[in-house]
Amino acid sequence: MIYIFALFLLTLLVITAIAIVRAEDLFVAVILTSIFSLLMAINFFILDAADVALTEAAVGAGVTTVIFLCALALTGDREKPQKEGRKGGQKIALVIVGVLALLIIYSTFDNPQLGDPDAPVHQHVAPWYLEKTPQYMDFPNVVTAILSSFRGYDTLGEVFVVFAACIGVLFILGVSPPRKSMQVNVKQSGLRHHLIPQVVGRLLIPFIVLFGLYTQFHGEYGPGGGFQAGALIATGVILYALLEGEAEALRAVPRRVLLGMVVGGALLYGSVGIVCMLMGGAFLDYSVLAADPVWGQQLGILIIEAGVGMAVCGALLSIFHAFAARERVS
Amino acid sequence: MKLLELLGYFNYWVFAILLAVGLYAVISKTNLIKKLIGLSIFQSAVFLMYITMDKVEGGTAPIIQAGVENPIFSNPLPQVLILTAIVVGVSTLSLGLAMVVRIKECYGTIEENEILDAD
Amino acid sequence: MIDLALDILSWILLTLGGVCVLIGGIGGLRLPNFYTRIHAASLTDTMATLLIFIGIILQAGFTLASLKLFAIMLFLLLTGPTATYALANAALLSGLKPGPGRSGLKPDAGTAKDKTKENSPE
Amino acid sequence: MYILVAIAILVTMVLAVVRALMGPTVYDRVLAVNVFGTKTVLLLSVIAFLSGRPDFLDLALAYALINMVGILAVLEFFQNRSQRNSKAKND
Repeated sequence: MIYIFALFLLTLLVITAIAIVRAEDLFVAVILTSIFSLLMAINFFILDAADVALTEAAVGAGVTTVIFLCALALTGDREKPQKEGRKGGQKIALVIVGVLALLIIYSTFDNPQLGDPDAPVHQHVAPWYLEKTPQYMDFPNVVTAILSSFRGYDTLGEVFVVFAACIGVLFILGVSPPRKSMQVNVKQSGLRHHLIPQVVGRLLIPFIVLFGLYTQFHGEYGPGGGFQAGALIATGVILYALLEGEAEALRAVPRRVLLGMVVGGALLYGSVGIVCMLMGGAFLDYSVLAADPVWGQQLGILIIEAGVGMAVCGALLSIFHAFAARERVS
Repeated sequence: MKLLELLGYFNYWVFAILLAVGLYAVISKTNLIKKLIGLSIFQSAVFLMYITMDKVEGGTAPIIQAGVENPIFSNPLPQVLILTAIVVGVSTLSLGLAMVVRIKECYGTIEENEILDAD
Repeated sequence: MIDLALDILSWILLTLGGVCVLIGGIGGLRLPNFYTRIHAASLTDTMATLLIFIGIILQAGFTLASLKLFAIMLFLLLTGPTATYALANAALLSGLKPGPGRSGLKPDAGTAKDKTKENSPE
Repeated sequence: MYILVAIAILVTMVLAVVRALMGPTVYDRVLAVNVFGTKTVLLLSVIAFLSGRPDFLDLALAYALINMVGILAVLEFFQNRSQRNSKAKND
């Protein structure tokens, strides 16, 4: 039964994607992107990927929309109509991607079907992970175990990619913008004079941050972990920035704290690996951190998840402030 | 039965179509932000394919429950890869948007052909 | 006996919730202009949410899950009307006038307002 | 029974997507997104019970908490734009 739901939702996904590409108003495209993200999250949930769905929810519902809207405010939200001369080129492009899609669809008939337990993916390392997680780490969420311990190198790399992207945005948008006379009054920015969003938003912010901390520290037992928690807490602070104005949020969480979180999180992750080496294990082999290897694993995972959470939260917030500050000056 | 067998491939078809739609936006639209939106659709298509691969018939999410005997779990490995990829996707997307903002400030437009004309 | 009564009550609530959701969805599609559609949306945001969640809570019994359900219901009841208010306010700010019939129904009126100026010289 | 509710929610989601695609004003689209968001929370809760893992309600909770942020961002976007437009008129 639930597969029929998935069928419906996947069809909606395709329709939404086509509508996004066809929309000439970029603002409409961004609005439809948030529907796309919601549909994606439900599909992930139906396909048994609760952690991934939570990540998509945490990132797609708040951060993506806000960053897109900030960029649109800076660049203008209308796509220029295509010139007549390019129409032919578009037709060629349509034919090419159509042929590509047909080729991929043709090739999928060699793939294992959805849910086939004998598929090659399920034969390799996954059963070993499922079997060894209770033994090595003694907690139920296998996804967190793989993320932070079995494939810790991978996650270290991803954290450094987030770090690098954040630094890149700060470099690109950090230069002083071209001078313009229009200066938005700081007192008027934000939703200061809208009483209802003010009250409800102020009520919600502590709960969002609390829920973020819950996903951070409950990640070993349910869906959650550093990535989701970082995005959720960042969303909470972004909500504060929307309500009180961006400058006020920057006063609550200053820029150097954000940079400290980005750098500190990445460093914390790396230094746990080096401490492991100093204590006689391999890089990111947490078993040596405590006398009991299971405790060592749990301690190591707790610390590096905290590092991931700090780095992601700091990076997303720095990116948001970089965009929003430019909007304020220009 | 035949129809049901075909429906087992439906997720892959959606993956293929989304891939094509995203690619079309990237190669045929001149607006840079539209290109980035296309890129993120393309990215989501890849996510969908990975998550499709992890499903096991009758399985549940790979979080071990106490007191359930002979549980079947879906494959956790693709989930780990995609989980990190989503967050990385957002940060790289904002890097692209930052570049677009700078281009707008330097050239006054974000249409690709006008930028090429201006050069 | 009490179990049976609770069961029946929860099924009734769930059915009513489903009906409310449907009515809201159809209203959102069929009503003539934006400010009337908000009414349909608010029906699904509050009434349907309340009915469906109370129905599920009665089914779940007194567990951690029902506590979470209660929290979800509370947050939805808080945020749904707030978001609708914000939206109506944004519409009013950018000059979409409330009125009977299909008034204010210029295609994409909100953005078209300042767009017409940009596009007209071409 | 859960299935009937889920189907009703699904139909409403389809209607909301239709409204989001049709427009005609931007606000109709945003309203449709908002309706779609709350329906997502409902559907996720119902599916969590349908598939017998009610401990996955975290996802619905996350959406219930942060769905509003996007809509508020839209409000601020319009407010800033109307401010900028009126400034441009005054100059």
